This record gives sequence, structure tokens and C-alpha cells, in this order.
Amino acid sequence: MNSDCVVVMGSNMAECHPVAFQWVVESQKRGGKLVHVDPRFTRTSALADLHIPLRAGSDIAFLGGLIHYVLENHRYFRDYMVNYTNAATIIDEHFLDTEDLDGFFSGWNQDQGMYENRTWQYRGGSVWAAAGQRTAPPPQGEGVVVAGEVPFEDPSLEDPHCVFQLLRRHFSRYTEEMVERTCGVPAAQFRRLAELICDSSGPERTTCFVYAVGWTQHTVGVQYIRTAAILQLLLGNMGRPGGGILALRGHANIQGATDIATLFDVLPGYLPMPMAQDATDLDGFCRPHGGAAGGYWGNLKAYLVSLLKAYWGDAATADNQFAFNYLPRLTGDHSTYQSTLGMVDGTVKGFFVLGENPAVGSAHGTLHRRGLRNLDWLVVRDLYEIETASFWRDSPEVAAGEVRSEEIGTEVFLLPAAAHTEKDGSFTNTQRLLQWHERAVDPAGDRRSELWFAYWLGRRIREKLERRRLDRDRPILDLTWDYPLEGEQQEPRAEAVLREISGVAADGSPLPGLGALRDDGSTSSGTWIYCGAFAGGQNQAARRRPHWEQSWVAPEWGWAWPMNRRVLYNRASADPSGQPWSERKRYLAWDPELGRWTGPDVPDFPVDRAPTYQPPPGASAENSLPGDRPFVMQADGRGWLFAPSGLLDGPLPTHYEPQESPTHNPLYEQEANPARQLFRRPDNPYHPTAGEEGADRFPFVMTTYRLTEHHTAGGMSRFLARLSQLQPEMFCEVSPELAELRQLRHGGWATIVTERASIEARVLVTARLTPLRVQGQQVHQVGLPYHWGSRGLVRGDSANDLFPLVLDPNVHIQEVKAATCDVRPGRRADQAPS
Amino acid sequence: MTPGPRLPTLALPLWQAGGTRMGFFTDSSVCIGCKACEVACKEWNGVPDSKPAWSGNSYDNTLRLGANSWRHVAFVERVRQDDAAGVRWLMSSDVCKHCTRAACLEVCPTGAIFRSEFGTVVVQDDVCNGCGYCVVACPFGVIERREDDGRAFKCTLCYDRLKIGEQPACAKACPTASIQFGPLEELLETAHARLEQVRAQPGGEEAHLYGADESDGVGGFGAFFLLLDRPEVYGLPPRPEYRRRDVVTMWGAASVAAWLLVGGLAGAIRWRR
Amino acid sequence: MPFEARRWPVWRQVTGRDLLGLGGTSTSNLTEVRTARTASADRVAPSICPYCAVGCGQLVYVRQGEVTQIEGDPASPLSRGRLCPKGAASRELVNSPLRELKVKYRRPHGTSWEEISLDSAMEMIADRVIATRDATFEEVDQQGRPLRRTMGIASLGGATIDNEENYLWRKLMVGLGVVQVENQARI
Amino acid sequence: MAAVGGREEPAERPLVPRERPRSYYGLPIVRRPAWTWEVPLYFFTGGTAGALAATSILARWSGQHRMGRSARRMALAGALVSPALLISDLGRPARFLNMLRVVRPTSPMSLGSWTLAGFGSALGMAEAADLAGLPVAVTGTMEGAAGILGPILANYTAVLLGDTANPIWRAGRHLLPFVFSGSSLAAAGGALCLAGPEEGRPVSRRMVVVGTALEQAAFLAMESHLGPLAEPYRTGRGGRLARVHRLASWTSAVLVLAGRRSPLLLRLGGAIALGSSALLRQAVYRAGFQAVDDPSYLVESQGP
Repeated sequence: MNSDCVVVMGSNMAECHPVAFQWVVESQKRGGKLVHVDPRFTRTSALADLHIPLRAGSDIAFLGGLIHYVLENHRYFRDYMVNYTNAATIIDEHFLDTEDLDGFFSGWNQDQGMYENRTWQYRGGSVWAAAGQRTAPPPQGEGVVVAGEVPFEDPSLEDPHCVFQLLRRHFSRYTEEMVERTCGVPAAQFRRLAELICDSSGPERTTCFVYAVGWTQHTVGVQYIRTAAILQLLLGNMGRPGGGILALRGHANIQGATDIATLFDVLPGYLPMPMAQDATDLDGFCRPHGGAAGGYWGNLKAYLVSLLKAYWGDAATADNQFAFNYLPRLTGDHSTYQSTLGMVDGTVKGFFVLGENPAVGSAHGTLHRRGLRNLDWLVVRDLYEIETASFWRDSPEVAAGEVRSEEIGTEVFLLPAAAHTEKDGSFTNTQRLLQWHERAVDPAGDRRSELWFAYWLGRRIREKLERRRLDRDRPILDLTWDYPLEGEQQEPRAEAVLREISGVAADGSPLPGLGALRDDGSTSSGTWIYCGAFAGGQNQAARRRPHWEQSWVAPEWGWAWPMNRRVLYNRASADPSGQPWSERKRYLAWDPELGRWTGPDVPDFPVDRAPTYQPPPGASAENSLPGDRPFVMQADGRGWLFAPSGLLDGPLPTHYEPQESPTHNPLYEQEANPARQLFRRPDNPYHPTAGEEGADRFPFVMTTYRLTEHHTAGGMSRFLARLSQLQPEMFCEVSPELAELRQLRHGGWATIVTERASIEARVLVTARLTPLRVQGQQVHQVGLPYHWGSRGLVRGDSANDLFPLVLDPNVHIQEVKAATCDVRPGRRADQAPS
Repeated sequence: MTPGPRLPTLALPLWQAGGTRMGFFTDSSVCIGCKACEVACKEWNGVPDSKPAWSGNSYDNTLRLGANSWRHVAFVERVRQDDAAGVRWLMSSDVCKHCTRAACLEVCPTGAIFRSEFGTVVVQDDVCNGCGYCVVACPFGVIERREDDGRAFKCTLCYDRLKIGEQPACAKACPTASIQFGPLEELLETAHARLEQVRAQPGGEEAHLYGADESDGVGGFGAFFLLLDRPEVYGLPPRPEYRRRDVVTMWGAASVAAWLLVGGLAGAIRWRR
Repeated sequence: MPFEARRWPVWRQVTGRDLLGLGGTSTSNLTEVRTARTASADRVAPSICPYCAVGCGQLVYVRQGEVTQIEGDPASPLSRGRLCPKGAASRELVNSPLRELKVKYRRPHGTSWEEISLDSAMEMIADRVIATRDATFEEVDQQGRPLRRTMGIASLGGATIDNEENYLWRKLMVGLGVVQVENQARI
Repeated sequence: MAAVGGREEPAERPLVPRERPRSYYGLPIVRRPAWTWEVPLYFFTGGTAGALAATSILARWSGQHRMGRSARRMALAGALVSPALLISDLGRPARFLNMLRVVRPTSPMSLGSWTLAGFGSALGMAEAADLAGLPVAVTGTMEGAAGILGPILANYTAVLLGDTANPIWRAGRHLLPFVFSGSSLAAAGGALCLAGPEEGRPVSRRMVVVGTALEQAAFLAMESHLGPLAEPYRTGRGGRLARVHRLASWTSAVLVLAGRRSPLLLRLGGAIALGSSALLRQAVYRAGFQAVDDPSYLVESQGP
């Protein structure tokens, strides 16, 4: 609402997050501009002041072009950049760029297919990342683990090894001509956007970027966001009202599930999950190279011990390192696609699915269903009988007669779940806001909450294991598992769980916030970033003070982690001396008389830390950061233009082609992200890429997306008449030009073909899709909504069946926003076998 | 007779007698075509579901207003000749217009349709006997007889919600406030201000208010629109008409015709003598 | 309903100076007493929309143990009472007759669902977990480093359920040594 | 099946219109009637009954009592059939009495319902008075009342159609009553030719001829007034019905004139006159469907 320019890219905000889009409309009514950069002209584009169609999978080239424009035209916000980012930091002189190595950074290990990031470090220092791959290599020579000040920097930005100069060189070839060749965006259009963004940034103005899975679901997904982050840091748009990069997430509690961590590689609060090669002693794990990081991550041990106390209570003592070794260890990537392959290969035998529909929603659905068929047992908990539960009787494979039900040995339990109206609990929204929903009615029949299921399954298992006294069962038997039960159904009390998550002191009193966490076992907190959500014994998430009774930031509605902060890194909204950058963009300011930060939000900074603060020698964690370093999670307190650690595929984003692309990488010999996760196996074929033999069999680019009227894999929408009638059939969107080329009749049928699957869809011919000229060649794109499956009131083929498994190396996300395909007229059954 | 509170029986519609006429302003320039209005309306009013059928008409699978769709979002895809950027996608949520001179109301022979104290036009489902006259009378094709039910239905502007001081379900749900509810006078003011803003923007040159003028064919709408293109593009009649004086002249013509019949008859009879 | 001349709209029309009969004189008794069902709810539960991550506020109206209406909560600073079509359809999501009510069980190689009690389903699942865990438990890796885990069990999902549920489920999985716990998010 | 219809956007062509569209995917703007077959039939039975009732009183005044009574009884039959037809068309037939809940002067159907109710009651009372042997004045008064309402009944249905949003009915609203009047008169004559007393035959013949002339003249005038909007009366089902109607109308006139010497031809002519009048209502009714199915009629009639 406070933005002067909103750039929606990799997201279809109006369609997928309509209610949040009201704030974009508000900003437009106040004179702000809306730009939509997307392969398709969508309902978001319809309201945009400018829509720029680009080739799916070319966003880094586009954003890189913007960075190039900002750097070469000196449009960066210099005061912000020099003080608040690592632009001036000097990088190890052994670092070599993709410009030097034709698409690789230094440190590439061809045998292992991964990077070694030693040469990416700061000169004379090794830095921990705040997120992602957390461990950094041991510092070289006289080097240190960076906490606060960095060893070498050049505020004049002239040193050839300083980040600013590296950045300039890295993006030197991302010119508007290159953008035109790579993305299919005419230079004039690109320039219009570049000028708009620069005009809408600076002390008086802010620009905001909004993204969703259109950026993330690529083999370079993380680097997409990195590119935007670099741009926003250069323009000074982070930590300020109307600025930032907003991720729009698709599920009610996808943020919470991430925070509280139903993820393999992190524990609640993004604490790293230990690997087999990590130290088995707690201190060694928390201080791998003898030093602790600067910023809040310097308190890692306090956070981890508090979690261990929450898990194992009295069984976690100083003597047993607070049960640190009760934690199972990782040996690599154990993400869901690995599990799928494990099912196919027979190593994974039992599978729980809680409110997700991978048979429709996961890439390469065919492979996923093959995995399900190979399980010993499967437990599905859902509101409806979704395809993941019914694969053995009505999957496409069974319908086509490829497999008979009798041949499938999987034992399936479908347990009806309670709906959000039938249980107490909190969701964390996309802005990190915890909001409580109350049980309105009791669930009927066998419907139960997941809380009930987890509790009672755990209780049964514990009762069965108690008798056998095996050492391996200690972690499960020692878990604190005493939650008050309520009502006829003996439902565990959700508030008691939230209380445990938020944390308590040794005497059992609720903790006020994460500052109270200690590493001596005197505090317990199930999720350190949620510490304080039950402060004062009050369920803070359940607060519902109407917005008209409070400030526009509305701090008394729900509770945002951490510490009820609404805008992260909001110290950056003031200049180094603590004064607002401008009156128009005032947010936080240092009040020298009160000696504290004031403003409508909770400061994301020690509240009484003066801008002039200089850390005393030996200060640690947040105390190691000077008073003008807003990025308090980073070891150096600065926004990272250059990421020395944390990423597995390079410290700077680089344009790579998707795994399957109709064109060559115009920048480097290296086509795709070298560090991407490939699964070369017969049941996961990849298409030949541009130039390879047979590439012309799959000449078009396809991309998947959602529609307003449905929800993700359809489990919560295809069974509803109200929604089904609004979008009753699977369709594909093609341009009039492609329709002509492939003789597709509007309203008729088309079959979309890949090596993985063929699906049929109704044809929607529309000028909202337009062929683009990329490197002198015409690229046609096909749009595919992915909501349908074999069940529900409306049925259809699943678009995700078409895609291969190929993942981003950092977060193991599937590439379903760009791949190649063929399109043929007519229904699936009419196609001649290829 | 059913006991219970009874509202004052109004001699004249309250809004004509100085009360407040309530209505909708649908600002299509901020409509995102999400169809929340369609769903919220069906949910609140218990409107039956339509049979799922894919139309291929852009994203519109509802197609038009009717007995089972009291809100309908139109999707118009256009290639803009004057702009290299090309496409334009217009969306607008249509609804009963609650006309100042409402044909459905004036032709309804049972009194099932009445003018409420909010100035809205409401069908009473316990009175309607399904004569079907309103169906052909409506200049917008809004009201329709429900096939399996026999009665005619249309938007009531959530009469029941208005009675407890709530806004209609569609307006409450609308994410971008494309549908605004309020006293008509205030809405008109908002709309004129908004029109100026929209017209100043590129692509807004043809923006106009539809149904905001009391001198139009139906005396203005209780639910009017800001449109970015001509009405027929959205499936709306360009110049809807319903005038009471037409009924008078028609009766005049019919009287003359009746006299002609009698004259002819008399002639035929007298001729014999 | 017995005929009452003074309620006859024609009478009211004439006596009420509504000669054209277009105003309020033709209202029925039902019309006059009918009111919004939200006004007659027994209870209104504050809630949050279960679809996307915007987190729109909802109000759940309950009458006689049944959800009669779900609409936006105007007090929410995020959504201001507004909902998208999915949020507006939440009542159907929770009340649909298509929703599962009873446990369904499919035995290996079976061709149809069978009904079993919730209690026996829980018992069977607990047994399966223990058996699979025992059969696939890894105490140490090849180099003798501790692992304390099972790779025979995986779990998927969490983005549609509550924080408390995610927390408790992960806690259980960590206790069991199940490391392949994932949800819709990829981070 | 592609629902992209309409004249501007044939289904084979992509959805992107090259010219400015004049409609929304060719979908109708206003609605077809929801009525069933009973309604156009009622237009005929009611109209004929109305003209017959007028004939009845005029015949009585001119001393042709047998013809008057015959006309009255036929009118009564029409007055009994008509409400039955109307009630069976209602979506909720049990609620037919709601027609008398209000008097809406703005509603032709409301006034028509009251007219039909009064008409039927008057005829019924006249018949009852006649049968009970009450003084002639009583029967006459009742007949007179029916006779006054009759001509209204004969053509108010044209007002009913004119007072709709249907572009051709609406545009022809001042001429259609004349068409219906003429047709009702011809039909009444036809009915009397077919089944009336011998003494009334010359009058009946003339009624057919005069009625047909009036109907046809008015129809021609209406078509010319409609201009391009008259297309639904010339093409499609409406056009076919209108053509058959026109042929039947003139045929009936010729036949009743020829029936001077042949009662058989007279009866045939009378029957055709009745059928033709029923066909007229069908033609007008069906042409109305065509006029709304293609929205361009409406858009063009409301023109820029």
C-alpha cells in the first residue's frame, strides 16, 4: 500500500492471492504503479500499468539486466548501499567469476558435481550464512570467523576485489540487447521498466517486488530471489515501508510448516539438522570452527538447547549434552523427491501423507504414483478421498489398463481429517503472522485433528515400545508427551502445545521472548523464533483487536515472529545516524532523548542500541554488530550483494537455461545450472536440449500455474460444487499463432506430449499468450493450469505428470515453470503411439 | 397469521419519501475477475449450483445472470489496436440493476416483486407463482424462472442482510472493492471522482458510468457501473428502456384497436340488416 | 394461513396511498419477519481462511452444532472482511456431503475400500510404524558415525495444518528417527 | 463443444476478435419467454372469447338472439379454457390466486388477470341467469359486462407482449394490438362459421373477412414499421409460421366467401380462420425467440 511501484514477477498475485491484491489496488489508487512481468497476460496483468511478457525461465537475465542498468547509470542508492550492504567488502583474491570461467565460478568439483566455496569468502575471514547451507569452510591462514566488522573493505568501492566491482563485472554483459535476445523482451519495453523502478526508489520512494512459485520452481530458483535481493539492496528498498521482496505462499500454513519445520534439513526455527559428518558434541556443532557468527545466529546454542529441552524435558541434561545425540543424523538430501525415488526403488516402505496430494501436485506424477504402488503401507489424512489415497483404483495407469488393482500390494489407510472449523490452532501467514482459529464445532464421525492423530499415534507407539527397553527407543520414550486432553474425543489442548513452542523458564512460567533463551538448559522453547507467542500466559496469536482501533501496522492483531515484528530489518528504514531517510518514508527513528528506537513497529534491532554503538572487543552474537548494521541475522550485519556462503550454486546469480530449453544459453557455453540435481534414470527421461539431436521433437515451452477458482492440486476445490462450476475443465492456453501452427481449434482438444506423459486438455486460444523472439527464433509457450486429477466433481488430466524430476540444489525444488513439450490437436486416445 | 414484528407498511418507497436508497457501484476498472462475488452470493442466498460446463469464452463459465447466478463476472479479451502491447482483458461483475423504474417490478401481477425500504427491488419467493412475465420484461435479461422450481429469482441485494445493517455478501467479499455498497448518493459521488481518475489513465479514455444518470431509459440504476468499454461488449444493453408512459400509449393503441374491433363487428352485424 | 382482509395487499394498496401497488404494500408476512441467519447464530467463532497463505480473517457462524455461514472478518487488518472465491466457499468445504466421515481401509491387492474402526486403524498403523522402523533402523553409517534413524518411513504434508500439529508431528518423527519429513514448502 | 457463437465470432476462429465486438460472445442480452405452449394458445383462446363476447351482446342488441347465445356459450368455453391454460403454465400453479393479490395498473398481466376474472365471472353469471330463467335484463347486464371486457381481452395480450424488453415486440407495440384485434375478430367469425347457428352465417362470414383484412393490414404496417427488425418474421421458425399464417388467413377469407353456397366450405373456412389466428400468436411468439437469441437485434435497435 505504501509502495510507489509494485513489480509482480513470477507471481500471478491477482489470481492466486486476490485478497492481498487489494493493497496493490490501494497503492495504484494513490498513484503507485503496478508492473507485471510474466510469460502470460493474466488477471494480474489486466490491472497492471505495464505488462511485460518474457520467456519462462529467463528471469535472472531480466533482473540481471536491471542490475546492470542500475550500476552503469549510477541509479543505486549510494548511502544505503555503502552502509547497509557488503558492497565495499573485499573478497578473496582467488575468487573467479562466471565471466572468467564461462559459466562456472571458482571451486567447481566436476567429479562431485558441486562447488567448494572456500574462494568465495571475504578476504581474511569466513562467514556463516543466515540461511541455506549454513556451515562455512574454516578460515584460511590468519583469517577469522566474521562477527561484526569484516577484515577488509573499501568504502570508495574502487578496489577490483570489492563486491561492488565484482558485481559490475559479473553483470557487465547483461545489457538490454542481451535481455532482448534472452528473454524476448524488446529493449524499449525493458528500458521503460528500468526507468520506472529507478524513479520509484531512493530516499523519497520505494519499490516492492512480489514473487511466488513462478520464481522458485526452477533449477536456479533460489538465485532468482537472490537477483531480486541484490537489485533491492542496490536501490535501498529493503527494511523500508513499501519496499522489500514479498513472497506469496500458497497454503494457509506453509510458512508455519516451514518455521516449525516439517522439513528434513532444518529443525524448528531453521536450526540446522545435524549431518553424520558434523560434530557429535553440542559445542562443536554450534561453533564448528571455534568461533560463533555475529548477529543473532551467534546464539545458536541457546536456541538449540531450548528446543532439545522442549523435546526431551528432564531427559535433556547438561550431562547428556541436552540429548543432542537423540537427534537422528542426515547423510545428504532426504527431500520428498528422494523419498519418492526411495519408494520406487523399494527402500521407503511406509508413507504418511497429511493434507497434501502428491499424486497430482508433485512433478512427474506418474513416477510418484509408481512409488505409491510400491509401498508396504500408506496413511493418507485428508478431508476428501484425494488421488493420493485412491491411486490403486482410479489412477490414469489403472484407467488405461497398464496396472490392475489386484497387482498393487500397498495397504492404504484413509483417515478423515478435521477441518479448520473443527479444531483450535494457529496458521502462520505469508508475512510471518500467527493467527489463531477457534474450534467452532466438534468433528463428526472418525474425523480428527492432526494434533489428535500425532498425539494418539505417539502414545500407542510409546506404550508398545516401553516394554522392550531398547536403547534405540530412548528418544521416543523420553519425549515429553503429556498434553492435557479435552472433550469426548480426548483432543490434546492446542494452546498447551503453543505454550511449549513459545517456551517456558525453568519454573514453568512463559517466556517473554527470544532474548530470554539460555544455553544452560534453564529455558525451553520449541521454536525459538516463536518465543513470545505465549508471552504472559496469553495466546498472542488469538489477539483480534480490530484494525480501526489501532495503528496501520496493527501490532495487536495476531502475533508476528520474531517478537511481533511486522517489517524485518526495519532498522534500514532510518539512515546510519538513526534519522528517517525521508519524511515520506518514515518508519523507525532513533530518539536520542528516550535513548530508544521509536515507530509504529517493534524494532528489528536491540531497542536501546544507539546508532553510534561500537561493539567492545569480544562481544558476541547481536552485540558484535555496530549500531548502523540493520541486517541483524547476518554475521556482518549487512545485506549481502555477494553471498560468500549459504548457496551451493554460486555467490552471485547467473543466467542459466532451464534443464529443458528450446534455446542455447546466450551468455555462456554452460547451458544449465551446473549444480542442479539431476536424476538420470530410465523412468525420469529428460528431453534433449537446444542443439542436441531430437530437440525439435519438443519445440515449445510449457509452464504451469494456478487459477483463482481452484486451490493447488485441487483437494480443497475440485470437490466443491461452488468452485468446480467456475472452472470445470482442464484447458491449455495457446497463442493464435501456435494454434495455427499446430491446427488447434479453439474449444476443441489438444494433447500435450513429453517423454514423461501425454495429457489432454481443452484448447483456449488467446492473444494473452504471445510468441516471443528469442535469439532470432520464435518461441511458443503453452500455459497449463495444474489443478485437475482423476477424482472430484470435475476431472481432468494433471499437468504435473508432464514434468521430469530436476531440482534446484539449494532447496530441492522441482522445475515445473519451464520445460519443453509438443502439442498436437485432438484427444489423447486419438494420438498415434510415438 | 404469523406473529412477529412487522415493519411499517410503506405507502411510497422510503427512498422516494426521503429515505436512503442503497445500492451498488461496480467499478470494473479494479475488477480482477476472481468470482468471489459469485460464490459469496451463492453461499449466502443458497442459490443452487450450475451444471459445470466449460465454455471457452475466456474464463467465463457462468455466461450470464440468471435464476442460479445472481452475480456474473464477464471476461472480455480484446486486442488493443492502438498499443503495441496488444491485449486488454476487461472484467466486470454484473448484477441486477435495481432500476429506478424496474420493469420486473411494474409488470409483476402478484406483488411478489416489491420495492423495499432500501429502494431495492426484491422478489418474495413465498408469493411468486412463476407467471414468467418479469423474465421477458427485464431489459437486462436478469431475472429468470428456475426450471425445477418454477419461481423467478434474482439478486435481492441481500434484503435480509440489509435489514440487520450488514452489507450484501458480494460487496463484503469483493477483494478489491470493485463492488461497493452504500447509499446511492454517496456511491455516485465516489463514482464520478473515480471516473475522472480512470479517464486520465492510458486505456481509460472510453471509461464511462453506466446507469448513473436518472435521465436514461430506466431512470437510473440502483446498481450502476464504471465500464471501460461500450456496454454491449460486456453483454449489457446499450440503451435499456422501460417507461411507464409507454404502457399508457400502448393501452391507448389497444383501446383504439378494441374500438376498431367493435366497429368492425358492428359493421358486420348492421350490414346484415 | 387464513385470509385476512386487512392484510390483503389490494386493501393495503388502497388504504396505504400506494395506488400503483409498487411499494411496500405487497409484502408478505414472511418477508416482514425474515432476517439474516447470521443474526440468529448461537455462536460466532473467529477463524482464519484455510486456503492460501494470505491469512484472511473469517467468522464462522454456528447454529445448533452446524456451521451455517462463513464470511470474512471485517476487523482483520490484512483482509478487512474480504474473501476470494475459495475463502467464500469454505462453508461448503467443511459441510460437503462428499467429505470423508469414516476410516477407509484398503488391504493389499484389494479392489475396494473396507470399513474399519478408528481404533483398529490406529492400532494397525502403530504396529506398521514399529515394524518398519525396526526393519530399517540404522544405528551408524559405514564409517561408524551415529545415525539413529530409519529411512524406511517418510512423511509428506504440513502446509495445510496448524503450527501446533506440525510441531507435534515433527517431534514424534524426530523421536522415532524418521528424517524424511517434508511438506509442500521447499526451502 | 465450442460455445463461441454469434455472428461476429465463428467457432473456428480464435477468440480474439479483429473488429470491435457488438456483443458478448454472441450471447443473448434479454431473455426468451419462460412460458410454455399454453401461453400463445391462451392468447388465441382469450382473444377469440373476447371477440365472441362482444359479438354476443351486439348480436343480442340487433335481435339475433340465437347467434348471441351461441357466441356467448363459445365465449364461455374460451373463458373456462383460458385460465386453465394460464394456470398450467405457472411455475407454481397452486398459487394462481396470487394473481388477485394486488392491482398493478402498470402491469398488463395484472389488469389482464382482473379482466379475465371479471370476464369469466360475468359470462358465467350470464349463463347461470339464463339457465335459471332469470329476467333477460340480468342476463343482458352480465353479457354487457362481458361484452365490454371482451374487446380488451381480445388485444390486451398485445400490450402484454409490447410491455417487454423483447426488441421486436417492443418496437411493434403500438401496432400489435390491431393485429390481435383483427385476428380475434376473424377467429370469432371463424368459430361462428364453424359451429354457429345458421342465421348468423352472413355476419360470421363478414367477421372473418373484416377481421382478416384488419389483421393483415396491421401486420403489414407493423412489418414496415419494424424495418430491419422484422427479420425474425421472415426467417427461421417465426418466418415460416408467419408465412403459413398469412396463407391460412387469406385462404380462410376466400373459403368463407365461397361458403355462401357451400356450408362445408364455410365450416372449413371457419376452422382455418381459427387455426390461422392461433398460428398468428405462435408466429409472433416464436419470432420473439429469434429476436432475443441473436443479441444484435437488441443492440442495433438501441443503436449508437
